[in-house]
Formats: sequence, C-alpha cells, structure tokens
Amino acid sequence: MDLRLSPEHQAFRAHVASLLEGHSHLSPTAADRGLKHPKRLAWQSFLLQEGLAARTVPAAYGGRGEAPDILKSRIISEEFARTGLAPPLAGQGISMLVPTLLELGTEEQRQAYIGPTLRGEMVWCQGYSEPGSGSDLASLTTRAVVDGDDYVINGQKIWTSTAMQADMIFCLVRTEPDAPAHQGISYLLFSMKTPGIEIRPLVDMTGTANFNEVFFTDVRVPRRQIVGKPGEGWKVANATLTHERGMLGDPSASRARLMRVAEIMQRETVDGRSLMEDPVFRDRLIALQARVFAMQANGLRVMSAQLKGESPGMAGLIIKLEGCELNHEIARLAIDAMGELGILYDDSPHLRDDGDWQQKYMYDLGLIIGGGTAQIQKNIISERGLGMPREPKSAKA
Amino acid sequence: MDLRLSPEHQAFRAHVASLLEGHSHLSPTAADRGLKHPKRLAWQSFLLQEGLAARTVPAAYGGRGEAPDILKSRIISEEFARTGLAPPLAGQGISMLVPTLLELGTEEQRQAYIGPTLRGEMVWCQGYSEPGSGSDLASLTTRAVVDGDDYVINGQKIWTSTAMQADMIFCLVRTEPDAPAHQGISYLLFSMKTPGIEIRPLVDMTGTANFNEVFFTDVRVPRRQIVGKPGEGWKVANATLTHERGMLGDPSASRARLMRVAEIMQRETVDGRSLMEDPVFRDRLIALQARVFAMQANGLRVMSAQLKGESPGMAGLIIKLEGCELNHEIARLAIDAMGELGILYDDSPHLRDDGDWQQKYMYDLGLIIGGGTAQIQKNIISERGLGMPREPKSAKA
Amino acid sequence: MDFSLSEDQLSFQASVRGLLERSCSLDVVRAVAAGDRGAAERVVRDLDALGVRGVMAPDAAGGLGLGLLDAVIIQEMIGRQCAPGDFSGAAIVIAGLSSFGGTSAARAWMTKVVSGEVRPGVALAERIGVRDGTGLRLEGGRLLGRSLFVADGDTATHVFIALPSGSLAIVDATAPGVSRVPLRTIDATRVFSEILFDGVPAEVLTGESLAGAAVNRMTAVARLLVAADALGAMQVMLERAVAYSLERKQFGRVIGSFQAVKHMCAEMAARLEPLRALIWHAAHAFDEGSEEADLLILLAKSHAAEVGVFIARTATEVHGGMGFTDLVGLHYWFKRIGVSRQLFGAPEAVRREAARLQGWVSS
Amino acid sequence: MDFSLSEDQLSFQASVRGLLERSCSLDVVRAVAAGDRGAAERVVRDLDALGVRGVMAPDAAGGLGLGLLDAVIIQEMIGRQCAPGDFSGAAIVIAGLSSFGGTSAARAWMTKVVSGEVRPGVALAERIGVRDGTGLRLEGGRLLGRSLFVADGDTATHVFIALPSGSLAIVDATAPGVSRVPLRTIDATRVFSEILFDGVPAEVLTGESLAGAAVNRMTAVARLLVAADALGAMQVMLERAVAYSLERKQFGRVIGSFQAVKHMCAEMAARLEPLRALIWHAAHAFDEGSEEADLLILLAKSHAAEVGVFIARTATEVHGGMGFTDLVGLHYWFKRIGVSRQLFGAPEAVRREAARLQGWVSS
Repeated sequence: MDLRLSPEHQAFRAHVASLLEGHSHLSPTAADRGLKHPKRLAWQSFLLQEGLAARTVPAAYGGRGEAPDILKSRIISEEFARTGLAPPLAGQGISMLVPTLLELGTEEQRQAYIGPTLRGEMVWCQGYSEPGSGSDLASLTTRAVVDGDDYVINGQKIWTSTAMQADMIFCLVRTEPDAPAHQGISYLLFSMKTPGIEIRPLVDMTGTANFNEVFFTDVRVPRRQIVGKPGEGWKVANATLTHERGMLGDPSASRARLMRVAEIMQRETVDGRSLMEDPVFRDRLIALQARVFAMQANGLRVMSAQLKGESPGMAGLIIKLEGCELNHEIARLAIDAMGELGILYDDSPHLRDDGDWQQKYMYDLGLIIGGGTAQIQKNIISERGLGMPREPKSAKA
Repeated sequence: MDLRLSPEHQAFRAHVASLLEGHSHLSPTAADRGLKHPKRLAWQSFLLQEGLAARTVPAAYGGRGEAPDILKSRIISEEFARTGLAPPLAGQGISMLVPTLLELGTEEQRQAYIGPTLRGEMVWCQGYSEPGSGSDLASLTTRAVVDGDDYVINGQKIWTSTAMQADMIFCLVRTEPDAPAHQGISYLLFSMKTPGIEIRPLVDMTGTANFNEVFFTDVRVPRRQIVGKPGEGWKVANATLTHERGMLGDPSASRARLMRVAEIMQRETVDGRSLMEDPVFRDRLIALQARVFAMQANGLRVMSAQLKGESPGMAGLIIKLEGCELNHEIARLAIDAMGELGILYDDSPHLRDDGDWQQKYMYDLGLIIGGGTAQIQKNIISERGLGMPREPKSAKA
Repeated sequence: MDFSLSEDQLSFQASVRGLLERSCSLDVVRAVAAGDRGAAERVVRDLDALGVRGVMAPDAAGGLGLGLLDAVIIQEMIGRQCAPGDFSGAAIVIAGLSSFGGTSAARAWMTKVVSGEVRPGVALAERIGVRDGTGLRLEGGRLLGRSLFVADGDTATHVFIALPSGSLAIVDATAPGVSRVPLRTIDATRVFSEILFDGVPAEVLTGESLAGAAVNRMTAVARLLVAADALGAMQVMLERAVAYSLERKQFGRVIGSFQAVKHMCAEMAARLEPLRALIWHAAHAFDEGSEEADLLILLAKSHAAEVGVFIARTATEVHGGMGFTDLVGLHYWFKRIGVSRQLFGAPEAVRREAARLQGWVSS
Repeated sequence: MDFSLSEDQLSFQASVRGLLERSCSLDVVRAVAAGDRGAAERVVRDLDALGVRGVMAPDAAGGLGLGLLDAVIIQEMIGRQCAPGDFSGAAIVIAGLSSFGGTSAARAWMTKVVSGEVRPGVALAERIGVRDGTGLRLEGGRLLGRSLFVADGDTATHVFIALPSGSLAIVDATAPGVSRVPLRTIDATRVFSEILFDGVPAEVLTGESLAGAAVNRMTAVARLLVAADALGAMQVMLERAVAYSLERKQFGRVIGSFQAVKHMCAEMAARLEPLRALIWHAAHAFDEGSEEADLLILLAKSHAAEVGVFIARTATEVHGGMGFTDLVGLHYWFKRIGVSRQLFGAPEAVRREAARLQGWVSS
C-alpha cells in the first residue's frame, strides 16, 4: 500500500495546476447561463486541446488519444475541485454515449457524433425509462416499426433530463415485438428536432423540472441510425449503464458536504450555544464522518483495482447504494441541526446556504429511489456480489 | 375515552389486593425450585379456588366458570406485578392447550386433561416446529401411520421448551401424506413417557438449554388421542397459535424494563459522571421511552377493542413485531450505557443485575428470529392488515 | 375503562374528513401551495361551518365545549388532506386563554377567537429556542424585537405571543410598528411569518403565574396538534403507498407482491399504529388534567417526528420515481411531515425537556 | 498510488488463515470457550511458529519489521476464526515500546515480548474511562489500585499499564501483591482479568513525554486491532449467512432466493466493505506517521462498533432459530463482535475523542 504519487504523476499534477491557474480567466461562471454559452464552448475547446477533457478519446474523434490513466483522471478532477474552475462538460452525451460509440458504434457514427459532442456543440439526452418500466427496462413498450428505410417510433419516455436543451437523443425502442423481452430492443440515435416529438417538463418534489416526459408520435428515423444490430439494444444499453454507475456517489463530494455541515454546526446557535456543543448532534456528525471516510477509503480501493485492470468486486458494487444513502443522511443532519431554519426554502428570509440542504435532501432521495432504485442495487449486490439466486419467476406471470 | 375503572372493577381490584396481601406467606419464592414443588401446587390450588387463576374455565373442568372480563384479568395480573407474589402457573398447557381443548376437544379429553393441567399436576410441552419447517409449519414431516388402534410416530421436533419436565405433549404430525400440505396434519396428545421418545437439550446463545430437540422412534399413541378429526390439525393448531400471540410483547413489562435502565444510568458513572448526564445516552433513553409509552397506549387500545368484542385490527397485528424489537433495543441501550461492564456475564465480578441485560438481549433476539420470525410478522401485517397479496408461488416449486 | 373514540367523536371526525375530501382535493392543495389565498380561505370557511374553530372553548364562549382529544382527531383529518387554515392556531390560543378562567379580558378574547372575529397568529418559537438575531422584550407595555415562525401570521388580526418570561402578550397585527414578512418553507400548504415589533403596544393578560400556565398550555397543545397533523399525513402516505403498490406492475407482477415492498409497508404500519395511540393517550391525559400529560405530550411530539421521517421516506420509496415527481403530489405530505418535525421544538430539544421534566438532567 | 495489499501481505494473510482454519476449528473454539487452556495455548503456539508475535517489532528486536497494516490483516484472520491468544496484546505493547526508540530498557523488553519470554497483559481501561471503584496510582515507585479488563491478564508474565498520567508502567504479574481475578464476558474465546495491585513495585519507562506517546500509540493500536478482529468476525458471519440461505429451504425454495433475505445480505455487504477500507486506510496512515492517523483510527473503531451491531444481528436473523442455538456456533462470533464494541472505548466515547481531536468540543 502506497498512497503517494509517482514522480510522473506529481509532475502531471503540477502541469495541470499551472495550466488551470494560468487560464482561470477563461473559466465560465454561474452567470454564463446556457449549455452552449460561447464562454463555455471556448473553455471546453481549451480543455480538449490541453487534454483536460476527453483525454483518452482517440485524436481522430477529437480527443487527445492518451492511454487510460485513472490516476491522471483523478488528478484532473481534484485540481478542478481545488481551483474551483468550471469542470469539463459532462452531460450524458459525453459520459455515456461517447464511450458507447467508441465501443460499439460504426465508424460513420463515431465521425458524425463524437467530435461535436465533445466540443459541447451537440447536446444529448437519454431515452431509456418509461412510465411502465422504471427499474425493469426489459419491459419497455415504445415501438419502432420498419417502414422502408426508416423506423417509425411511437411511445413515451420519462425521466429524461436535459430533453429541452438536447439536440439529439440516444433511445431504446422495441423493434422485434415477438422476440423475448431482452432481445427485442434496439438502440437508436436521432435528432430531438424530428417531427412528432413532444417534451413535457416533469416538475419534481424540489419544485424544479429536473426531468421531462418525451412523447413520440410517428417519429421517422433512418434505419442506419441504429447502434449495434436490431435486437441488440439491451447489450448496447448495458455497456452504457456501466459507464453511468461510476458517475454517482463521489466520496470526495461527500466529504466536502460533511465539512459544510460541521461549519454550519459551529456557526449556528440556539439560545446562544453553538450546535457543535450539542453532544447529540455532534455524535451524529462524527458517526457520519466515519461513514464518509470509509467510503473515501473504499473509493481508493476501487481506483487501485481499476489502475491494475482488476475488477473492484464488492467494493465497486456497493458504491451507489451506500454513497447516495450517505449523502441523503448528511443533508438530513444539516436540516435537523438547523431546526426550524432548516425547513426554509425558495428565497425565504433567514434561508441558510440558499436552501441547498433541502434541495439535496430531496434530490438525493430521488437518486435513491429513481434510476436504478435502492431495491435494484440490493438485488445486484446480492446476486452479482454474493452469488445469491435471482428472484424466481412468478408462477402467475 | 375513559381510562377510569367502574365501581365494580375498583371493588374487584380491592378484593384481589386484599386476597393476595392476606395470603402472601403462601406464595412460593425462587428458592422453591421445580415446576411441581409442593408449595407451588398449593399456591396454585389457592389461586384456582379464589378465581385468580383459570377464572373463565368452566367449573366442571376445574376453573371458576366466570364470564370473560379482560379488565378483571388485567387487574389480576397488575396486582400480582404490584405485590411481587408468584403469578398463576402459565405453561403452554395452561395458556395454549386448555383453551384449545375447551374449543375443540372431546368431553372425555376435557375431563381427563384440563383439571390436572390447571392444578399444575400435569405439565405439557408443544411439538410443532421441526428442523426443516421453522416458519413454514405446513411442510412438517413427522409422520404418524395408523396401525390397528394406534398411530405410530416417527420424526423429530425442535424448539420444544420444558420437554424435560413435561408429562405430556400436544403435537402436530402428518397423518395423510397424500393430502395437500395443510390438510394432511393431525393434532395428537400423548405422554412424554411413551417408549421411543428421546429428548436432547438444545443449548442456545445465552448458554442455557431453554429449548430441546425431541426424537420419535416408533412411538405408539392410541388413535383416540387426536383432537379434532384426522387432517384437521392445522386448524386446531391455528386456534392454539392465536392464544400464543397474546402472550408476547407485554407493554407494562417493557415500561418496567425501561425504568430499570433509567436507574442504571443514574447509578453508574464514568470518570465520576453519571451516565444519565451523558446527553447521547439520555437522548436514546427518551426516544425509547416514547416507543414504550406508545406501545402501552396501543395495548390499551387493543384491550378496549377486546372488551367490546371488536377486532383490534392493525393495533393488534403489530404487537409482536414492535414489542419484541423494542425490548431488544432497551436491552441494547442498557448494555451500551454500561459499556465494558455491560459485556460481563455468568457470575463475573463487577457483574450488574446478574448479567440479566445480556441474557435479555440475546433471548429477545431469539424471540425476534424464532417462533414466527420478524419476517413472518411483516408478511402477516402486510397481508392481513394492509390487504397486500401473498408471495406468488415460485414457478420452480 | 374505554380507550377508544366515542360514537360522537367518530362521527364528528367522519364529517370533518368528508368535508375536507370534498373541499380540499389535491387540486386545491396545489392551488394553495401555489399561493392562491382564496382557495385557502374557502377551506377555512368550510371548516368554520362545522364550528371546529371553537372546539375546545366552553359553551359560554360560543365553543363546542370539547377537549384536546377532539381537536386532535380534527387535526389528524386536516393533516390527512394537507389542508390549509388556522384551526390549530385558534385551538392553541383558546387553550391558553382558558387558563385565565372566566376573567373578563380573557373570556372576551376567547369569544372573539371562537367567532372568527379575531384571527390569531401564534408566536411560540422564541419560548422554545432562540435562534440567532431573534428574541423579544417588553418595555413599558411595548413589544420590541422579532419572532420567527409565527403560525398563521399572514391572516392574523392579532398576534398572541409567548414571551420568554412566560407572559402572554397580545398585539394588534395591523398596528403601526408591526411588520410581517412571509417565511417560505418546503411546505407551501401552511403559512408562517416573521413578525417584527418596533415598540408596539401589547396587552399582557393579568396574573403572571396564570400567564405562565397559559403559555405552557399553548406550547403543549401546539405540539400535540402538530404531531396529530403529521399523523394524518403519515396515514395517508401509507395508504397511498399500499394502493400504488397494488396498481403498479414490474417484472410481470404488482410491486405490492414483492416481499421487500410488503415489508416496507408493514414496518410503516408497525410504527404508525402505536404513535396514534400515544397521541390519543396524551390528549386524553391533558383533558383529564393528569400529571402525566406534559410528559406524554413531549413523548408524542418527538416520537411523531421520528416516525414521520421514516414513513415520509419509505412511502415515497414505495412509489419509486413517481413519488419524486409532482404528478402524484405525494411530496406535499412529505414536506408537511418534514416541517412538522421541526415546528414547536425539534425532537432532540423536546426529548431534553422530557428528561428535565423527569429530573434526569442535573443542570 | 496503490491502495491494496501487496503480494507479500496477501500471501502472509493466506498462511495465517490457512493455519487457523486447521488449528482453530469450531471444535477448538468450543473447547477454548469451555475453559480448555491447553487448546488455547496450542493455537498460540501455532501462531508463534509463523512469527506473528513480533510482526511490528524491528529486525533488531527479533521481529518482522512490518507495520500496523500487517498486524491488522493478521488480526482480521484471528477474528475470522474466533481464535484465542495474545497476538494483539503483544502487538500493542511492542507499538508502545517502539516510542522509546532503541533505549536499552525498552528494547530489552521488546526483545523479550517478541521471543515470547515475556507475555504481556495490557491494562488500558483506566486510561480510557474510569468506572466505579477502579483506578490506579503510583506512590514511590509502587502501584496501588485496580485495573479492569486487562487483556490476556491470565497468561501474562508482566502487566503493561497505561497510567492515567500518561506514563507506562510495567509490573511483574507474579510479584506478591498482584492478584488476578478472571472476568467472564459473553465472549468466552478471549480472556480478560481484573488485576489488583497492592503496592507492587513498578518499572516506569523513562522519559515522561515519550511514555505519553507510548500510551497513545498503545491505545491507537489496541483500538484498530480490535476493530480488525471484529471485521474478520463480521466477514465470516456474512459469509455464513449467505451460505446458510442457499442451503436452507422454506416454502419450497432456498431462503436465499427471498428478496427480504437477499436485501439483508446486501445491506450487510454494503456496510462491511467500506469498513474494511477504512481500517486499512487507518493502519496505513499510522505506519506512515500521517497526521490523519489518530482521527482515522478513532473513526474506524467507532464505525466498526456500529457496523458490528448491525451485522451480528442481521446474520443471526438470516439463520433464523438456528442462529440462536449453539448447534451452528454462530453466537461465538456474535459475542466476539459485541465485546469488541465496548473494548478500549465504546463508540460514543470514541466519537467524543474524535470531536475533541478536531477542536469540535469547547470544553
């Protein structure tokens, strides 16, 4: 065990730090609203050029074509966190579609989509979930019927984030209605400007439309817009889902979040006494701190396994379940510690931290219950991690 | 809502109190060991005669034949608790078999068994659980085959308490192997002295043999020893199980237990400071106190429903699940509050309360997981209380 | 010995429920949450038609002459429907004023509260725990300072203020020097205000010791009613979770047939049911003037907060992603429970009071 | 950057595991728990053959020159097999003595501990929290008072005592005036003693500040090793729960196919795995002399206690009634975890220390 960086990586960190610090004036801020704000696109260009974004994507497709080095990726993200500059774009197109196309797309698809996506010129949304198939993707019912050179799509998607801003969608549709559930699905790419697409924002409990419903009525998509073969969509999507799992439950973010709660508890008072001097809340804080540090160490273990090309095993499988739960618990402590002030929201007077804790408390609950629920995560851990059997098929089904 | 007692019940309480106080010298103590110690049998005779035991059992069978009055039963048990005198005998024969025989036994069976059982001369054990059928009684495999006027029994029971002391057993056996699982079981009564019965004590995690395994090898039992008809054993047993459920999770006992923890916390010190002055443990104590008071109020609600002949509904269904869990949690707090002293056991120096808390912590865990586990209780609550469907049959089964 | 609601109580509760089911549908809840004051006032008016405002006031003051248990079962229905209105504020103030017996000033106020002529705002927060920058003081009959989380402060004609000293002060909410600032919480179905008092004349009801009793009664009633409100919200969340689980299918069967979902629902029921009994018991003890009432109310308030966190989350979880959206509106109840947890004393603070009451805190 | 065990560490751990699986079967655990001292000594002798006693001692003292991380992974295997022995006691004392560097007295003691000539009892409890009637004081080089929960006090030739002042005292366990009283805990696989000192000559290692450091190091190592022991026990309880669930049938299918059982096992794994990483991380930080080591060890100790309660109970629950009996012996691990929770500082006390370390307690 050796947590020090090699000289090469130390040098890399210094290089990244000086690059970022030397160009901090180019970084967009919260005021530069809009996914395609010119300042954002220019910053992304700079990051691509310097290999601070899409580092391992082949140069032919607009990346830097460097060898994968998880440690360098981590150093980059740590330096962004440290400097507080805007991180590289990380929408679903970049984090999920690009790796999928690199793995399973045609050369034509890669040429057409990867470059513009990396540069932020082409924004994607994801069309997986449906009202009738939340955690059970195999049961999706959006249909695509072949008509000449096109597929004609009818159906509905839900939980589609950034649908309003997206240029394109990568979408699962049922193309072979007679095949077994998992084998009848295909993976299509098409423009969100295609006639027949209607988007309805889906307001959630935080009061914001973080997600949308997307309706398809006779949407025509050329058959060549398929990734993989017809009926292989399940396999293609699973490749993508693997990439998604890594995105959630970042332990450094949990640690930063916990330290913010500690600051609140030192700052806020009741009857003139700081909350940190309340042994009951303090005990809860430190119990959570132990869980945060444990998840951080677990993260180091996962990264080490990845560095060596090994499977992280159980340490990897549990990240989403524990990480989301932990974040939710941290937000809950913040709210409880603030007491009545913790229930304020919107732009109320006396609001602390812009109402961020309630926002997080609810949004994290959404993460726990949506998009691969805690229930599904527990199934995965018990089946893949512990070798327990799948739920037997119902006799009635 | 009126929690006061009627004048009749107030008078009854005074009557019970004076009876008990006037005869306290007859009450056996812990030193009078053995289920059939003469002093115990004499005390039981006195209680039967005065209607403080078996109050509602018809006089023809040795009881007092009084009308059921839950409130009077409660007053009696409260007076025993208050005076600290030995309560009426309450083994499985009295609490489970006697009500079953009153409901479903033949006149001959009632005459033969109820009187001696009530007087404590005949001790019973229960033969339900088997190694292969813990929470799934319908799958039991102990067989009874008809041979002339007898059943011949082969098989094994487990979790049989007081098997070593018992004169008799009430036992579920499979008599109709070809009938559907629930319809092939019969309910037999026989002597534990019958040849072919072997008893092996089952030491449990507390270090004591609170239970036994009982093995049957060609045990012959006359066919008339059946309660109900052949194949009706499931129905008969369910009548008995109903009586058992009421025995568990007494909220007054939980309250007394909690107050003992409060005393420990006032008495024990660390670095010279009483544990009650530790806000973390104190907060836990009061959170548990709230649960105890809630269960006590819930118990009042159940009793009121029973007084009016109504079903207590959900308030009744949740008692075992919540009550056992709560007792386990109270013991856990006691142990944690005592810290290192809380892990002492047996007859160690510095032991507090005779090691009772560890004993309770483990035994209560046994109650949660054994004899109708928490899992089964949750099934019952969701199915009977909330109208949710039974688990669908496995396609493989 | 009868620990159950009487026929009268059950039928009264059923009428409140029936009325609110008609009068305060989910659409109305949405409208109220969106700031439609008219919608909220219509619900208040409908409730007033049942005479609930004066449930705890004596006949002589125009009330129904009933007790806290009756108020509790009404409040449970209000929480059940996530309904707006100042029912609990009126009940709290009436409970406080009744400490003064039939003294003319207190009785006069009470009569006006019962009739709805005076609509009370209730300012208790500074009595329970003073947060940064708040606090009140009385100087020469004039009130100075600010109070947070005044219940029904927006519609109040008068504010009834528990002073840290234990006195009860009454201030005309429209007097010069009173400024009301709306506080927005996650629960938009109820309205809270910050009120600033800039040397405003205050009527302090006579009899210091009586006033201390009044403020204690007000706090106790406020706590138990907010627990009852949460109870109603929890009950409906559990019912809706069960109903949803019997409709929604996944993997070819209704999710309510999955053991994990069934057990989540069973655990909710197992925690909810004893809480209901505890709240009833506490209310009854209060009505009987029992010594145990104060402790029971503290335990009920803090226990409701803990059970509430569990049920609000678990019922939402049973709904999956749908529970997270605004489509089914479940979040209104989720938030109502979350706010009730902190109101009139968060559970940790309330448990500390319970410890003090039992002599378990030396200092 | 490599957060994983080295090949050497993995193979060392595998040999310890292999040895203990042969040497300390469930039958041996039962014998030890029943008081068979010979059985316990055989396990100790087998472990000594691997040289584990001196794992953290430098070569010059006859040790293996390895670190706390190595001791942790050995201790995990010891907990896994519920094995008896004084491995952790020796490691704790060696870690303390190493604070004195190569000073002749400390080095001499260390060499004897590594060789097994001196078998140490470890008396830390009075440094962590003084319970009623205990406490120690040094008067003119003689020790008076009593210490509770002395680890390996029965087999000790010498007792190494953390005095409340921060000094480290060494007493001949066979000297007149030393009385040892066995303490029986629920965990009969480990032995603890109460030791009374009636004015017994004590050697106090020179250099007060070094001794303070020694006692701090001993406490830290004791805490992390007991957490590692519990980790090994939790791991085996989880594995056995899964294995049992795949054998045992109910309602016509293995119980491991029921969602409720699967989810219980998944929750155990989800809590266990990060704990393992935290313990490794804390050990590594200690070995590196990192500033974060003290905090990490406090967090690891208290977290192990909390995860332990959950896993000990849940794994037992998966076993149903069988888990409650002595037949499968699962309770030995249940009890070992229960005892480890309280040893060398219960979680609440340890968290308070963590708060103090971070400046989060004003007094």
